[in-house]
Amino acid sequence: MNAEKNKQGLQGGEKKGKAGAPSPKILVFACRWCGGIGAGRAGWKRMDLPVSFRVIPVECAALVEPDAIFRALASGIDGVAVLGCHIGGCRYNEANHAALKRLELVKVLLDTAGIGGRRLLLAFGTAHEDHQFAEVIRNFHEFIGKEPSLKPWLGAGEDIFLRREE
Amino acid sequence: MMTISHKSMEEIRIKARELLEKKDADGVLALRRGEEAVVAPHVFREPGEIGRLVTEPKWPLAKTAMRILQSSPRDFRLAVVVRGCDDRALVELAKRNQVTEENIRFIGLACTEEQAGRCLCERPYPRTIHGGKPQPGVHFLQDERVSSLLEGDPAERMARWAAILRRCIKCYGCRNACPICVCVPCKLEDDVWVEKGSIPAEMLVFHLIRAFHLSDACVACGACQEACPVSIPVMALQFAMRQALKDRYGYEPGLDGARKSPVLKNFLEEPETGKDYPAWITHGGTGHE
Amino acid sequence: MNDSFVRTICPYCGTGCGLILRVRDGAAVECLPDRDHPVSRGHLCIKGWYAHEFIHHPERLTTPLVREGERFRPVSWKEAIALAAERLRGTAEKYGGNAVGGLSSAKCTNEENYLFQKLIRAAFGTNNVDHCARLCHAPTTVAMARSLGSGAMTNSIEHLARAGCIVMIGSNAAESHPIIMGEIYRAVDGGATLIVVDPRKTAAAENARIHLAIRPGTDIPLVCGMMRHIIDSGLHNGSFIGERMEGFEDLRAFLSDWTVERAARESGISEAALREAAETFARAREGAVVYCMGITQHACGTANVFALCDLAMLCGHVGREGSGIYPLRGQNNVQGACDMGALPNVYPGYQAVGDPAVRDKFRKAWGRDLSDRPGLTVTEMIGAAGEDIRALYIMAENPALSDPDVNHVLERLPALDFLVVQDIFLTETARLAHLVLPGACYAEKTGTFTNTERRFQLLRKAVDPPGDAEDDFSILCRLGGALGLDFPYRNPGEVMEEIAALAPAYGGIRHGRLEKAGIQWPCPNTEHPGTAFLHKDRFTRGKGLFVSPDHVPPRESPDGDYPFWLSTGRMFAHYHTGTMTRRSAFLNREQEEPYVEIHPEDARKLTLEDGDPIRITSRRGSIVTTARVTGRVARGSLFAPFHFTEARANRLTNPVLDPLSKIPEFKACAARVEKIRA
Amino acid sequence: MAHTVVLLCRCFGEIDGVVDLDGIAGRLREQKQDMSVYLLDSLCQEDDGPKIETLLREEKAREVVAALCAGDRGYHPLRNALRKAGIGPSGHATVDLREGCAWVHRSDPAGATEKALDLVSMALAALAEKEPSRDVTTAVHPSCAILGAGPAGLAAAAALAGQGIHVHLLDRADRPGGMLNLISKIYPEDDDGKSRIDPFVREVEANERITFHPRSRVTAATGFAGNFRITAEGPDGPFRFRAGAVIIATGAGIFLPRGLYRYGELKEVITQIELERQWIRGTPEKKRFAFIQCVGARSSERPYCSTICCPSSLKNAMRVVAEVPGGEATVFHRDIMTPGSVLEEYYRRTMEKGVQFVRFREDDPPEILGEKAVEAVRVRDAGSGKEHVLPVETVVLSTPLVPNRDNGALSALFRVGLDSHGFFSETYPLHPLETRLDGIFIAGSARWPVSSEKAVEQGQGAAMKALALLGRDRISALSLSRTPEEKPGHGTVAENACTGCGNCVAVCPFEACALQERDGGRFVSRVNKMRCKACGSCVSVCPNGTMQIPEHNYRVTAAMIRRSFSA
Repeated sequence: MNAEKNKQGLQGGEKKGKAGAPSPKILVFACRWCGGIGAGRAGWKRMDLPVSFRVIPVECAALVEPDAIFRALASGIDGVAVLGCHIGGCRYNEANHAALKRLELVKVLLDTAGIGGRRLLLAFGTAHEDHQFAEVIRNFHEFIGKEPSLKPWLGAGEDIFLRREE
Repeated sequence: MMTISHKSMEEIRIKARELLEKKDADGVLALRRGEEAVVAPHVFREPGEIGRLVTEPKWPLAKTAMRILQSSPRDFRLAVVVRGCDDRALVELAKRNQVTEENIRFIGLACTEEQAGRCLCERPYPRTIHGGKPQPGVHFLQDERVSSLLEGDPAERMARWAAILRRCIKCYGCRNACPICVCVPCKLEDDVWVEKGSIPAEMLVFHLIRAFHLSDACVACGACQEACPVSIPVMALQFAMRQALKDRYGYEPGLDGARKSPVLKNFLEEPETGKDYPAWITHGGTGHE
Repeated sequence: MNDSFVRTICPYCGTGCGLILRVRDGAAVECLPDRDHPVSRGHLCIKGWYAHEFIHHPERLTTPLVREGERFRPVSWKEAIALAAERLRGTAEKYGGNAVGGLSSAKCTNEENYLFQKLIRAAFGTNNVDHCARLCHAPTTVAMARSLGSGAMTNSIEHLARAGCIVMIGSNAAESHPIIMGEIYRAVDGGATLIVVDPRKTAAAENARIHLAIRPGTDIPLVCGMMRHIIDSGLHNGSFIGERMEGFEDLRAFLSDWTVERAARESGISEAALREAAETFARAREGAVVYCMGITQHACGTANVFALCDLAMLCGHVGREGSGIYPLRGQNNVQGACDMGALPNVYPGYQAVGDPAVRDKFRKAWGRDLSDRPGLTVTEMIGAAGEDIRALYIMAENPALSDPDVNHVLERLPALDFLVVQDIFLTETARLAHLVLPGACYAEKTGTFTNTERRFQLLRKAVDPPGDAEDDFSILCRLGGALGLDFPYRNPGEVMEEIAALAPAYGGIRHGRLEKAGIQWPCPNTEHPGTAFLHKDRFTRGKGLFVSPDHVPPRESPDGDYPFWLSTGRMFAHYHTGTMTRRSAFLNREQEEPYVEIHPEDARKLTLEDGDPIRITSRRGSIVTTARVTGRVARGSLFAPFHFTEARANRLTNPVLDPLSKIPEFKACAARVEKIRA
Repeated sequence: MAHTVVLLCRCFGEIDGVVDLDGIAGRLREQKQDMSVYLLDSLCQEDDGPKIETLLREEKAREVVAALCAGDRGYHPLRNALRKAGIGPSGHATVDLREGCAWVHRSDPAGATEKALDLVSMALAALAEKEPSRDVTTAVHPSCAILGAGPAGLAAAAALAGQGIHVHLLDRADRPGGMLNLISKIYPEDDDGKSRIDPFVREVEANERITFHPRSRVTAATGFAGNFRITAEGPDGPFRFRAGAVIIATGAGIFLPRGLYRYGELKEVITQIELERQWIRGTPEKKRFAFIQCVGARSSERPYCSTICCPSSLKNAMRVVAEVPGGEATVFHRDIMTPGSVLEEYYRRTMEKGVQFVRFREDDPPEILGEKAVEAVRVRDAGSGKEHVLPVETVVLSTPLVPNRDNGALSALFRVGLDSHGFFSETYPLHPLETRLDGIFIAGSARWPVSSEKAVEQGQGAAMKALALLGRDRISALSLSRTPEEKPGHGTVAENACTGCGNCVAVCPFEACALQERDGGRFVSRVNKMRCKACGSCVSVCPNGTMQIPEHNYRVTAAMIRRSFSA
């Protein structure tokens, strides 16, 4: 049905969201027992979501290294979401407790640096249902879309930015 | 005339001499005034040398103490003249199994008020004091260069931080001077995290990774920014996180050797003060409401 | 089994930072910043933090080596010294003293440099002694000596922090002199305006309020345009010019051709920017001009320096604490090597070899007849190798990597009858030698270095040289003795006393006085505290002189075959020919492979990805390296660090010389880029 | 260099109806030479498995990226094919292009296609960095520790002993039977508790493979699946033994409703268990009984239904009517819970026998009347809203089973989780009798209040689960599984780089990490791969990346990040 429409996807050029504004880049670390399942269910419900997010499945939110979040932001990602299980519901005993504490602290650092802790979204136990997942993604997409660019932080000379584009 | 710092120096010398005479320490790590009033670190071995021992300027010795202890026989007992920050740093190093407190004799030196002001130090004195009088701490926001980076509109903050960090010449001084940074290899040297061969250092990763790795360890000694040739107040990245740990868990690095970082513990072992875990999560939110 | 902490001086750039080496069991195991040091005040750059790593490197030379065919044979010192003496003396007897030449070293101490030039001059009656200053700041010594009377940095590094406006031109201090850059940032924090003039978008340029990205080799048009605008808008310092300057009218006349429009057009920047820069500098209460190789390494290098002196003096920005002219010297002791007379035209203390009175003084002191004819320069000696020059004594220099058009160097050096190289590693140059003498590195000897702000600083021995290696002081004494000279020194301190006796400017320098913070020359007597800044009330030469800088565009510029500007320089993690830094594990990890910076658009045209292998070719030769695609360089420009022996940027550079200072044009030549298909 | 195969599933048009798979295939082929890209209609049909397997063998594939639906779990044909073709977790990566892309981006095909390409490139990049974890194996000690000799424990013991496994059976009491020892008769068959457990008790006494440790409790437990080392405290001091597996069947506690319905104030207000005691002594002399349900259960502090109280009330009410001369019984309830055909039929019978049922509202509970002794119960009928006062002599309170007081200690000992009420919680619903730590199983009221009948079922179930482990003579860390899938690797330390800071030890939720002293007082962390569950906690607190899960090492993450928006 979309045979020719979907061809445009590979023409490259300036990436535009449906609004026409450059679409935000969102990276989602999804615990496979929670956010991962939510994503699947959202799919089953054929919910319509913005294309701006990419999911990296992880065994547990505990595997999400803060350094990876910084790396993502430094690589031109505008927002990072970490989807984990609700406290008490972790498949790995209390693994997600420490993870939550850690990531909360990352928010503090991002705030300090003026990057904004809200660029890091933590959904612990609130994205394992289809509508929850969709809501989280839609809201975050909208929110990040309004956030200012991180260029000042990345702009250690165009070069570095260009070089990062591989 | 006898200035405060001079008086406390004498008190320190007495303690140091005593340790060496009583053979309670095999060496004393402190500053020595050499010929022509030149000051440098030194390991005093003889009570006779102690006359050369001085306490100014502030010169963080915790890391040097660690290096010396690590390359010495197990039974080597090193006495160290510690200010509050050195003291806390050694406690954190012990927590990380880099030193054992049994091998260390702490000679506590309380900083002068001016020094505390220069360092924006909230706790300018060690656990036990042999020299000087404990002075009240200083709040870090009293320095407008720091507060301008920590307060006000985020967008401006971002710009200010970026502008100042763009100076970074990637000397690794902040890391090398930090008493807690001991990793070999270090993530900052790995181009998976931080790309190599150009300055300024890839700011966002270099500085945030460094800052975060110290989030629950930073003893606010300021060695990092004192070592910065281009006067970036890097320690300002730490304050908010230190504050958060204090507010949430009543935790402050370097005070209690027996207490591990709350960030390594779960909410049952190390609950947030007042509540189990952040309010938003109990009513099932995303921290974004 | 005890840790000792030895205060000494960083062996890299001319800033002269304070290091503390932690020594354990006879090995330097750690570098710490010296918090009590007048210059660096507890700061170090990446190179300083790791300056201990190469000291105990397994490739250090541990014994004298004699060439036998393609291979080297270890020999005893006795044998080595005897051989050196015999061959050098033999050459002198056969072809005359002027057939012998010596390259002294900006890496060695003042005492060693003094002994070296004394050895060459006294033993062979020739002035063929020079060193790599020729390749960095020869124009500075010439030009500043002419217009101010002294060829050195006018002020102290710390004074930079008090400037109200700093013009940084042809210097990438952020990478080459990081600690000085720190001082500049302190000035900026204090409200100063930083103006950076550089064809590249260097780290410093990014942090400048005004960045003038001029075309390569158009410094004179820019500066002339600025001066013209300053005069036109009456911002020049009339009283200062009246009282302390001469030659103003000639300058004004000269500038009549240099309209702002023309200047802007030629240098390729906007008139507005040029005007703003000029006004900001002229209006500043205190103004400083900081420059480096980007100014000097041109065929018009001397004229470039004249232009800058004119600019500073035009605004009266000389002779006060916050104001001044800051040539940043590249090598830890390049200032000292010049001061000690390791130059073909002057004795220690810049006393001309042509001056009979001076010559007589040295003849008496050294007890040998001395030549009145200025000797050959580095480039000339190498050019004449195998012809006028038959034997060459190179102390701790690596022309096979550092000199322009090294292909040419690599042809010439083997043509020598005898080449003796004294170094700590088997450098590219040492490989060509007949005799290699193992020297000592900075941590293994005592002596003095003089940093870029004229500060004599004490170097302290921390560890012993490896194997049979000896500190260069002892080697020189041995060789001097073998050549029949009277070198009775028991320690470098005694040499310093002799220097003090012969060179008035250093009359007050004694090792004993240098412990705390060193002393900045001029220091005529032992009571004198030293001089923090020069030309206070009068210029060394009396009145300051405006010299009109004639613009000579680079001899070679891009064309159809070689469409790119190529410029060479340093990168922050490495130093000069990499002899030390590339043997430091940490520094080498930071930048392991050679690269050449190219602009994204040019890269796109050549379908180059970052990291692609490429070949750079100039009329002199070609190298294989990798592309670093970056917006730091302008379109149509390339930048190549010259630290990498596997891709010697100086195979490409143009050896044309500046007529006055004989410095080669490193900073501008034409080249082309080809992608190498894997 | 490993040959890479990319399998793109059209899912019969579900995916390539939105995503331009052919375009993507084209782009991929340009990108990498040594790579074959296949477009298939499906990967999940019966015959797909063998098809893929042969394809992979022919291609001599070492690395496989499969882009398909989100359902590629467990026994999916693709997984089998990969296993058969000998491609482990480090050799393949799957991408969810259907639920994760096509189905949620149908309105933006261009964007979806771009995203799909990114996702596949991410998987390829990840694959290039993945490394295999080194597997370790351990001998299985053919014995099992069973904590609690109630119906569940006894059933498990008997089942395992019957299979030749040696069993250590521990109980706090001095005789087996657990709570059944307190109960006179058991619903619905009305045979007494003893007869229900006697066969098991006899088995325990008779079978020499079962060692019963009376009045004993576990004080320490180390080791891992196949080889736990357990220390217990018995009447004659501490004792140690090894066990290949552990079954926790410690049952539940009884809730004493102090202060509720004047319990403890009037001696005629009693609990079910006290009534059971009366029955055991003989027939109660009182005639008029009231049973009140959900006492302290289904409340704010105890939200759950204890499930056994309704049936036992029915049973006792029935006995009152049947066995006490002139006995009357009324059951005051909020709802009667009698799930299943048997219990429902039982409920019916009690009504036929004349037991009265009155429903009250939670916010308007019955009230016990009487000064010195129970005289009557006042209650408002939830249906009619009318208030009744019924004269009674004895009030029996049905209280819920509550978690054992020492559950917390026990869960800490074994590092197995408790649920929000404090009962032992299972891994996840499809694995009801397994805990989060391999080799430790749960049965009976320790994990949830159940009837003795269910307890026995679960005991036997847990025994079979344990047997699956104990039946093998060696097990490997990677094949130990908590899901149908293999474990995705485990923590691995680069020892030369480890600073010994101990962060991993402090954070590991399974006590899998431990510091080991090296020469010169240096410490390095070691991971017990049998205990490690690859959650990654240690990885993210390791300051210098020394600790890694090779299949998910930081290079993998970084590579995926860099590729995430590369199309």
